[in-house]
Parts: sequence; structure tokens; C-alpha cells
Amino acid sequence: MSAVVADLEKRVDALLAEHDPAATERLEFLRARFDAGLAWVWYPEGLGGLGLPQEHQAVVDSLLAKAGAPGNHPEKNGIGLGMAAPTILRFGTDEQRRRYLRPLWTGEEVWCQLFSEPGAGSDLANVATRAVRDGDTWVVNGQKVWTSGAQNARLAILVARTDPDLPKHAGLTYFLCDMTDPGVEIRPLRQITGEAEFNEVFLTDVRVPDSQRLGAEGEGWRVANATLNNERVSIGRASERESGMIGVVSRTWRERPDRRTPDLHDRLLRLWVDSEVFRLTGQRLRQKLAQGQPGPEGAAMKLTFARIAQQASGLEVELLREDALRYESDQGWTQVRPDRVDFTGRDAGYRYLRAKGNSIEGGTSEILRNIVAERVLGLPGEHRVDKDRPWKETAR
Amino acid sequence: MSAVVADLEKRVDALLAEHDPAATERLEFLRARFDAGLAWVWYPEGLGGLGLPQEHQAVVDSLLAKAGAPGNHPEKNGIGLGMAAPTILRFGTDEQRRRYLRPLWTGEEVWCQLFSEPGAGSDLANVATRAVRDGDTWVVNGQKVWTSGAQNARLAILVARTDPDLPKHAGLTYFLCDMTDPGVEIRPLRQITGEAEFNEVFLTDVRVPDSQRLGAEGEGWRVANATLNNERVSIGRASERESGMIGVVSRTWRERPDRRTPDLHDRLLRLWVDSEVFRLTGQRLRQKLAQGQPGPEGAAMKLTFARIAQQASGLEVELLREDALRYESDQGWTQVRPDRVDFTGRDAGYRYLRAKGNSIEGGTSEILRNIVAERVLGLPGEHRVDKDRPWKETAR
Amino acid sequence: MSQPPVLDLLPTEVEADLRATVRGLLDARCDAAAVTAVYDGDRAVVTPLWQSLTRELGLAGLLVPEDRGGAGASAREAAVVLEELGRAAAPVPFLTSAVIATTALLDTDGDLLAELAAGERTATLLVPLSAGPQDPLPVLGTDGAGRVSGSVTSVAGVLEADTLLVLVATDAGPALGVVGASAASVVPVVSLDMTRQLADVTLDGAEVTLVLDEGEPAVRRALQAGAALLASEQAGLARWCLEETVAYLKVRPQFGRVVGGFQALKHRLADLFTEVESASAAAVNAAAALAADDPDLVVATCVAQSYCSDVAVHAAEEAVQLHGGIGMTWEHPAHLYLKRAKADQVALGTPGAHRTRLAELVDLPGASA
Amino acid sequence: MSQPPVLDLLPTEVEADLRATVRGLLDARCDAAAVTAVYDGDRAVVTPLWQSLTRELGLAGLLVPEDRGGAGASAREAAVVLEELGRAAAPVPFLTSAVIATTALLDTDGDLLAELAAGERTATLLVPLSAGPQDPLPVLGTDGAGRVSGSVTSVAGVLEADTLLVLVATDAGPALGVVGASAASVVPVVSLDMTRQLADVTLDGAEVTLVLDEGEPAVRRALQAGAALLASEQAGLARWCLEETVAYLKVRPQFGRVVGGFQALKHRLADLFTEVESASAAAVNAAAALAADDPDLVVATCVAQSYCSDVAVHAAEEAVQLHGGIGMTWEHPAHLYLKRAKADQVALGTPGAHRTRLAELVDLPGASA
Repeated sequence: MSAVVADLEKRVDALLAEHDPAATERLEFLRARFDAGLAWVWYPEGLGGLGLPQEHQAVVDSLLAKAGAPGNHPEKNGIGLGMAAPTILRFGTDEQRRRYLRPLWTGEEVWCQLFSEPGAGSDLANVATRAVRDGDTWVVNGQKVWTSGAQNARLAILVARTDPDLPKHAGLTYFLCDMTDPGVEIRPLRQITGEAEFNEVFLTDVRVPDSQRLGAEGEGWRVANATLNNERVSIGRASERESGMIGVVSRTWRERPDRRTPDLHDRLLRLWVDSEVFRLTGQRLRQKLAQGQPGPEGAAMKLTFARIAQQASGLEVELLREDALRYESDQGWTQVRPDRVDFTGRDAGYRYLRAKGNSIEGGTSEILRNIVAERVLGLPGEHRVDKDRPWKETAR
Repeated sequence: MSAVVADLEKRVDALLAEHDPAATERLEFLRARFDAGLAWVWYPEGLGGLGLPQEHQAVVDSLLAKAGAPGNHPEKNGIGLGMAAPTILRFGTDEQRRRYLRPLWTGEEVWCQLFSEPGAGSDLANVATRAVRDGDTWVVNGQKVWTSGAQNARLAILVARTDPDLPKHAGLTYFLCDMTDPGVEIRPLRQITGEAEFNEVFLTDVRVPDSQRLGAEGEGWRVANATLNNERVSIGRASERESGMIGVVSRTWRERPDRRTPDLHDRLLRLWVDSEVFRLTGQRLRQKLAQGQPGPEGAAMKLTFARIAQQASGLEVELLREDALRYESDQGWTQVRPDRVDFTGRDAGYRYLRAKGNSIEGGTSEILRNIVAERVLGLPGEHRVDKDRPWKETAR
Repeated sequence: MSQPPVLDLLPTEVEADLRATVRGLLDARCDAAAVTAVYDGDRAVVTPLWQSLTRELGLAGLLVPEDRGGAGASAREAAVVLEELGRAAAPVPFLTSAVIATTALLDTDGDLLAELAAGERTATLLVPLSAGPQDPLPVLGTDGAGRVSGSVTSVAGVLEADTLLVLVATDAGPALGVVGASAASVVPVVSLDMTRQLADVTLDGAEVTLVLDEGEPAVRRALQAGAALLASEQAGLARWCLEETVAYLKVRPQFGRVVGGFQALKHRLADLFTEVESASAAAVNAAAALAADDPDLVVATCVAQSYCSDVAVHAAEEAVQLHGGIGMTWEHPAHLYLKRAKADQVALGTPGAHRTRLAELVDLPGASA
Repeated sequence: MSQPPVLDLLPTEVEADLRATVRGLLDARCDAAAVTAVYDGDRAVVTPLWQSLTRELGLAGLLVPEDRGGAGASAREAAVVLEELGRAAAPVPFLTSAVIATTALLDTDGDLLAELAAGERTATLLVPLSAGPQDPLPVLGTDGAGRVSGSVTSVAGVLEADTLLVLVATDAGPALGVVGASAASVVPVVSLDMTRQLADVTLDGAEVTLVLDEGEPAVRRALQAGAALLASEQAGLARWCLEETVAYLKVRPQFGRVVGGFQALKHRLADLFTEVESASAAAVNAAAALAADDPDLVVATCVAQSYCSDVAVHAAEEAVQLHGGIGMTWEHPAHLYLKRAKADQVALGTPGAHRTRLAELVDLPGASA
């Protein structure tokens, strides 16, 4: 056992000794864990971590789980943990880090993301939401869209335009926005499944203190890109054989011998192979990352993930035929707001529809192909008419 | 029977009465047929036709065939009949029409096409071959490529640059070039099948009289486009079920029950369906053309033709397995110059390789997709940096 | 390979006029918002629209001879109507009543056919949506006293029908029977495609009138006609998806340009155009073969169904994807087409089932044969 | 679903060094013009190259234990060599002799294994190129006096071999026998892929030495190893096609821009990159499973073979297409890769055959089961 692991075990023992999970209030335990540097060991000391390599986290998690310690429900704060936290760590002031990271990690403050707009989807830098300085605060007006979890969020990461006279990438600034501000209006955005996973968020004279600016004025594009890179890396993990959509469809296949046909059989086998190769590609990517060699396959993997999910769920409908056309589980078409996203749940029809989003959300497949072509293969970028002109002259 | 058909029958009878096919020398008969307006009835009177709708040609052909009249071997002069003739008819002077159309139709003068160059393939307007005026003649220098039948051709349609100071589309002129000029050097161009269907043609101080200019100086791009439109329309005729590559592969399937597998079966059936739909699309297109409604499907059909030929021939190799790897029929890899192109001939390996050219020759599939997107769907053209600048500044 | 006939694949003037009339009516009375409302249980658009199509335009009688009270038109005209209904994702029972049920009744006496033609009654055949012309069919039992019992699940067209056609077991084989919808227990199914909502139907000693002794061939002929003409619905649906997407991409800006100028999308749309044009040729050929009662009908139908089913799905999927996020929303109509296309894909035989049938017809046997 | 082991999919330093060495040698002694000449009957490149690989670098002994005269390396190193040979479309018998024949002989006594390892002899197994690990195998008859007769067509690696391995019928089942190539009638086949030229072999009372009683399992193990490692050749070939095409499109101008800037091509190349990366992960996993003698080897091989076979063909086809006319010419090396990829696709089992085997292994039975 390495010295690092021995030390971690000692720290976990000490935490447990001082805060018996059985006798400690949940939040109190989580705060104590954070303060002990055992929240995310690869974060700096004093900010929930110990400055260790990330892979050591697994040791801590497993020891604490064994001891019956409460968890921080990461599934309820995906944007916070996956996107806001690393961005605050990297670009935040010391004060911001101390203010936000602890309640973020414990789940006391849930986060959402106010990036996309009706006119700024793939072209995210086209953000039109305006932030105008008024003394020590910024007054924000605009409309955001595709915001998941806005209804549960206390805080948001926000990109707004602070200087429309600059070219579009240069006039953006990144803020941390309080979702309880009276100018924030949240409307559920219903999608083709009938559910409203996402929201539209209307910002009317929302006042954001300058202390909640993350990074310098005009640096919003760079900060937002760091956030989005975290998003892309976090998508498309498949470590087990037959996980994800192929697992669901394979089980359906096994359960319904009456519906098997030769053409569907070969298509299923091809998708099974594709899924297994996807799993192996991910495994190799994780091995590279663990060795500190970031591989270029991240964007490519998301492409494959979406393709497989769509093809497999489409095949399942053909396999089940009219049985797949019964959209009956749970609430049918009634608009609900699900607690969390479920790509492979409910029934075959839901899976088919929901999978269509996999090639749009978190970067469309078209944008990802551009990224692979340009950043990985080094092919020339698109002709950009709007790159160097003032945003206000190009915006539509 | 319509009056037109009755009249045509009379004309055919008269021709046969004056020129008994059994007793008349072949060329003499063909010339007489041309002069009787029975060569291509839709051409003007005096130029081998009678100014009738094109569909009446079938009547004439069938009557003459029944009478044992000699044919003009159109397969030996495809460029002449399909591309040079309609272009000369449309853009030629009366003198040019009279000089060239008769020996073209009779096959006395075979034609080839000098358009493409190593630096001007898809970007045909980038032609670098120079024609410089010297009194009443033009002196031509440059290199052409992908010229089929150059070794048998007496004449060529040629596009050359006459003014490099103009933007690239504006500085081109179209000529009729004598292939027996001593400055014309023909080298066979071997392709991946081992054969040399095409040639490279080197032009060194070739002298072309100004009387052999077709269309005005600088109008070459417009004339060449008319030629190419004829080429595209002439490709992709499949009037019979199971014609072309699907017919070959279907026969192989029937002959080799030992090699059938379920996955290949479904792929074959999909291709059979695609081929049948391709046939129907072509049938509808021909019906539209006969009604004088040119349909937009021409470029789209060539795309489909190439895809089917490639997929079907690829499948045949998988079906025949190692038997398809025996490249033994005829000459194997020995370089020969075939008399005419054969997409579906020889053996499975040859068909597989030759079909690769179907998406390149006569307009690559990429260019055809641009054409469909822009001309049919009305989507914006590509950003063209070279469009309005002098050619000599953009050429590479 | 014996060669099929060359059918006229171009629209006649009558067909072009019919198309314009139907499109005009759908534009006026079948907007996307009203169709979307069907998903939330508001079916207000359905009955008035169906009445306009049948009583004003007389479309339910297209396939019925004039001397039986119909318009004496042909499958070609019905195909035009279906193309337009596909374009609008219209929630009306034209296919189930005016094509399938009507065709099943063509050889029957009595008034029902004329009543269907006049739009006075609406019928559907009790088979699961996916039943193709060659599939096993549900045959319901009787008590020998004219009362029929049994269940059929996932039936289309029931909710709009007052009349149900059933295959009834008799000593001489399955006969075609007529049952009033009010005599049936009908449980609506929350369906992936609510524009052709399914229902589970149970008959428990319902009174049945036998209208045709040779019921099975009539039903198979009806399903064959349905499959042949469904291709036109799919072709129309696919064309809407293409045209709507092209139109949107011509105006939607991203990166300071319209999105339709990006070459990768242009090429995909060019490919989709190729598919849509091909699908419409295949669909019109199947309709023409049906209209001509040509021996090539089954091949033409297998070709059209297996091709158009997948093209419609592909077109709808591209429409959703190329609209970006907006295509995933409830407000945008793209989802209506995606759901309809996916349901149509398995209706009246899957593409795979049609290819399997084709293999027999054109002598391309599978591995085990 | 039982979970497979997590194998190390990253190259070791030794493997990286090996790759650099092999690539350097191939760059120097296996240029495209020399390989192309093979098609016209000039095989001058073959023997010197094979001798360099075997005698200078000792690569023929990679899979042979040190105590049997080999390098005692593993399938992972052999996979690296095959990737590089795929990149160069190299016309050497590494797969047939140093992988397949060598694996078949691993359990034999005698000197042949050591001689193969040393590059002193070169062998091949008498089976058709397409024979996969589960296929029926040709077993030749003997006269009972140590003389074997029979024919096998379309065999790879014969022209480069001095030694032939055959399955010989005995009362106890097929045994593995060794025949001198000079005792055979070898008719070269003009092959689609002349970089792995086929031959028809006839033995007519040739003297045979039996070297293993249990011949069939040894041969099947050899073909299994061959299939597992062929995936690396295919992955290497595909990567060459991608890299060469990207490089060309970065410099080839059309319409005043480099062709690689056109988005439709960029997207196709991005997709191809995705496939090529995936293929290499699948191939290295199969090699690692073979090296570890893991129970998951057959699944890993079926996955890698069915995936990499098609990716290699796709990559070569894209290389030809995206090079435009030049890719169709004899002078450009793209055709070498197209032909090799297409032949590799059917070698050692087609993709479909591997998927069929996979279906049994992972409990996804077909329609008739």
C-alpha cells in the first residue's frame, strides 16, 4: 500500500472518529468531510481537497461508503459538480472559491447553466443577453434556453454580452448569477417526449454584483470554453459491456424471440459490436488520461455515443413493432418535470425519442465533427464572416 | 398512325430504295442517311435531321434495323455524339455545323474531350492550358488528363485559357482541336484496374485556327457547361429491372447458394430495392423530359447510380470471398487499352475496382451534391475566394 | 428477370387539381398546433376535418365505383390524398376507412360501401397496425348465433370509426363480418403516434352481420392496397420534412451565415432530396400498379413500402436534427412527423417483412433455402 | 452479461520502440513503387524485405518462446508489427508464417519452430484465405506410407514459403503434417491483392512428416491468432489511408482553397477518424486478449475482426474517393490499400461470419433459434 493511501485511510478514520455517520446530521457530516479535504482529494487543501491525483478519490469514497457515511447526491447537482466547480476553481478569486465550492459540493446550493439562447445554440458566442455595468453591479437582460434544473437551482453560471462593439468572442463576460433574484423567470420547456426536462429562463433587470463576475471582463468566451470542455469529457462513459442503450435492446431481443428477424439480427449484432468497440475506445481513453495523456477521442466518442443510442433505440421500435407504439408507461404524454435525465428508461418509444437529443445537447454532432476535423486533424476552419467585426453589426 | 410517322416511313422507304443496304458501301449508306435527315431526326434539316421531336428517332432506327441497314457504331464515338454534337449544334457557326456534324455522325471522325487537367478536376474552371492568339490561329500549350479515346480520336473539344487577367470563369475559350497536330502527344493513363482507359494529353505549340473556335472568346465556360450537362443527362439510364450492377450480383447470388448468408441477403435485398427505385426514378424522369419538363433528378440519379454500383460490387466480393480475389479473367493486371468502358464486365474484383470511378468521372459525387443543394434546393453557394479576382493571382 | 410494365408516373391534370384542393383544405383546417393538441387529449380537430374531407370533397368515395355511390376514381387519386395527409400529419382515418375498410368491402352487397363513400359511416378493420398483407390475421370466434367474441390489440382507426370489420370463423373459413363500434369495448392506447391513435378492442358476444363468405382474400387485398398507398403518405411526409428543413436552414443564422450554407448540411440535404425524389417515384409506381391491377403490384408494393418507410423515418430524423434544439421541442411540429414516420414504418408490415416477401417474388432466396 | 477483464490498451515503451524500428525499416525498404511493381510481376522487393524483417530484426520469432529459439515476446508485439505492415501494404508473409504457421507449430517438437523463428525457413498453412477459426478445414488424405495427396485453392503465403503445413487424415483424426514446398505443385493466382498473392496448391503423393497428432485444435488456434492479429493490420492500413488523405487535402487546392477546408469533407474525415481510432482500440484489445490467453479472446476477436475489416475497406474507399481522379490511378498508392483492405475483409472469416459466431457467444440468437 502506498504512503498516500495509508495517509488517506488515516484521514478517513479521523473524520469518522469525530463524526460518527450514524449519529451526525447529514449536512454536518458532509461539511466536515469537505473541511477534512476528503470531498474531492484532487482539489487544493482548504477547498475540499488535498492536492492529490484524482484517482485516489476512489479509495476515500469506498472507505466512507463502507462506513455508512452519507453521500452528496451528485446526480442532483451535475452542472454544479461537473461544470461550475472546475471553472470556479480555475478562474475564481480566492474569495469566490471559498464562498461557492463548499455549499456546491455538499449540495446545499444546486447550480444550473445559463449559456444557450434561441439565437446562440451551436454558435454560442453569439449570446445576446446583455449585462450593463451600473456601479458595483451588472444589470442583466435577455433570454436563455435549454436550462436543465433551473427550477431547483440556487445559482447559475451565466454568459452575457458586456461589450457589443467588440467582435463577438471578445465582448462576453462570465458571471455567477443568483437564481432567486426577482428578475429571473423560469418557464418549463416541453420537449418531444412530452416531458419538460429543460427550461427557458427570462432575465429582466437581474442585478449581479461585480463580485460575482468570474474571470475578467471580456474573458467570458475563454471561461465558458473551459466549462464546456468539462461537459464533453464527462459524457459518454461506458465501462461495462452491454451498458447503455445496447444493453436495453439486447435484453428486449432476448425476451422477445417471437419478434426476431434476420435483418434485425444483423443490425443488432453490428450495433453490439459498435457498442463494444465504443466501450474499448473509452477504456483506452481513460487509461491515457490516467497516464496524463489527454487523447483526442473525447469529441469523437460523443459522436459515437449518440449514433449508437439512436440506431439501437430505432431498431428496438422495429423489433417490437406495434408494442413499441404504446406510449403508456408512467405519465404517457402528460407534461412532467423529471428529477433527472434518463436516456434508457421508460419504454421503447420514449427511448427512441429521447435519444434524438443525444446528438444535439452538449454540442451537436455537427459541431463535434468540426471540432474533430479542425482541432484533431488540423483541417482549416470554416470561413467566418463575423469573426473580426463588431458583434452588433453581425448579430441577427 | 400519325402523319409524322407515315411521313418518316416514306422517307425511310425512299432511302432504302435509292441505297439498298445489301449493295451499298457502309459509309456511303450512312452519308445518304444523314443527308436524308434520318440520322437524328430532332436535328435541323440539312444537318442530319428533320426538326422533329426526338422520340420519333426510334421509329426510324427500328425500320432501318429491320431492313439490315448498317449502323454508325455510336459506342465508338460517345464523346462525339453525346457531347460534341449538341454543343456544336448549339454554339457553332453554320460553317462549323456543316463541316463537323456529318463525319461525326457517320463515325468517320471520332471525337475526344480535352477539359480536365491535373489542377482542374472538380474545379474545371481552373484550366491552365493557355491559348495565345497569333493572327488567325491560336497557339495552345498545356496538359490535359482523363481523356478517353484520345488514341482513336481525330478531333477534340478543348477548353483553354485565353485571358489570365480575367477572373477564372471569364478567361476561357472553347475550341475544336485537331488531334493529328504534331504538338499533340498522347500517353496512356493506367488506372487501378490495371487498364488504361484514359490518357494524358500533352499539348505543345498546337496550332488551332480561329475558325475552330466554338462560341465567342471568353465564353468557354458557358459552352463547356452546356457540354457537361449533356454528359450528366446521358449517364444513368436503367430502363430494365435488374439491369446494371444489381443484375450481375443477383445472378451471382442465384448461382452460388453455397455462399449465401443472412447478413448478405438483407444487404442484397436493400440494394435490389434501391436499384428498382432508381429505375423507377429514371423512368419518371424520362417521362418528364418527354413532356418537356426537365426534372431536377439528373444529378441526383448519378449519385445513386454510383452508390449502388459501389455497394453492390463490394457485396459481391464479400459473397464470393476468395473466389472474388482471383483477378484472372482476360488479361489480369496487364496494362491494356480497352475499346470501350465496361462497368459490369470481367470478374467481381474488376467490377469492384472499376465502380470506384463511378463517383469520380463525369462530376464527382461531392460536386453533384453541391449542384443538387445549390441549383435544386436553392441553398447558398460556397464561399468563393477566387471568383472575382484575376485568374493569374489565384491559380495554384 | 421478366420485365414489369411501364406505368405512367406523372400526375394527370385531375390529380394535380385534387392535390391543390386537398392541400388548401388542410392548410386551412389542420394546422400543426391543432394536431399537437391531440397529444394532450384535445381531439377537436379530428371530426370536422374528416367531415370536410368526406362530405365536402367526397374523398372517402375515391375507390368506390360510381354505381356503388362512389367517385369511381382510382388508387392514383387516393395516393395523392395520402401524400397530402402525410404532409400535414393529419389525424384522419382516410387510410383505415377510405382505403383499407373500403377495399375489403368492394365485393360486398348492401349499403355499407355507399355509406362509407358518402362519409356517413366510417369503418376500420380489426387487425393490429403492423399486420401486412401476408401476415397471420386475427379470426374471431362466434357462438353460432351471430354473436362474435375476441380481442384485437393495437388497432388503428377505431377511435374514429362507428363500424368495425372483423374476420369471423365459420365452417367454410373466415368470413368478413360487420360489427357496430358501440357493441365493442374500445380501450384507447396512449400511442407514440397520436395522429393515428391505436386502441385495444374486445368483442364479447357482439352482434355481427356477415357480409362476405370469402373474407380472408378480401382482407388481404385490402391490406395490400393499404400497404401500396401508405407509401404515398410516407413520401408526402418525407417531402414535408425536406422542404421545411431546407426553408428553415435558408433563414437560420449561425456564425454570421445562414446554416444552409454549410457544406456538410448541404450534402446531407442533397442526399435527402435524392431519397425523397426516389421515394415519391416508388410510391407513385405502387399506386399506379394498384390502379392498373397489374400483376407487378406485390413487387411494386414491397419495393415502395420497404423504401419509403425508411426514407420517411430518415427525413423526419434529419428534420429534428437539422433544426437543432428547436426540433426537439413540443412547439415545433417536427416531432409530429417523427412519431408518424416511426409508426408508419411498422404499419402494414415492416420494411424487413416486405423485403422478405420480395425475396420470394424475385427469386433471391435466403441462406437456408 | 459477464464482464470481460480490463486489459492494458496502451503501448509499452518496448512496443513503441518496436514500432519505430519497423516503420523505419519499411520506410527505407518498402516504398510504394516497389510494392506496385509486384502487380506487374516484379517481386524484387519481397525477399530482401522479408529477410531484413526476420534476420535483422528477428520479427519472425516474436511469438516463439526464448527456449525454442524465439524472442519470447507476445501477441501485442506481433500486433505492432502487423499495424506497420498494414500501413505499408507490405508484401511479406509475416501473418501467414510468423503468426499462423508459427502458432500452429507451438506445441510441436523438432527444429522447424526455431528455424521459422530465425527466418531460416518460411511456412504457410494450407487453407483457403477465407477460412476462419470455426470453418470447415481441408484435410488431405494419405496413402498410409507417409505420402499425402490433395488440393487446396486460394492459399496465402505459399509463394514466399519453403514449407507447407497440412492437415493430414489419420485414423485418430487430422494430424498436422509438414511438406516441403518443392514437393508441391504451386500455381500462382493473379490476385486482387498482389501484396498477399494467392496460389493453388496440389500435392500428389508428396512426402509428409507428421509433427502433431492433435492437428485440428492447433490449426484452429493458429487461425484464431491470425484473425485476432489481422485486425491490427487492418487498423494500421486504415490509419495510413486517413493520414494520407488528410495530408493530401491540406495541400490540394480547388476553387482557390485547399480541399480540406470544405466542410462536407471535414465531416467525413471526422467520422473516419472516429472509426480509425475505434478500430485501433478494438485491434489492440484483441491482441492483448491473445497475449493474455484470456477467455474473452474469441469475443474480442469477433468484435475486432468484424469491426476492423469494414473500417479498413471504408478508409481505403474514402482515400480513393477523396483523392479524386488521382486516387484512381496506378501511380498513386491508394489502390494498393484498397485491394489489400478488400482482400483482408474476407480473410480469416468475413465480418458476417464473425458476427454470427459472436451471436452465439453473447447470447443474441437469430430468428430461427
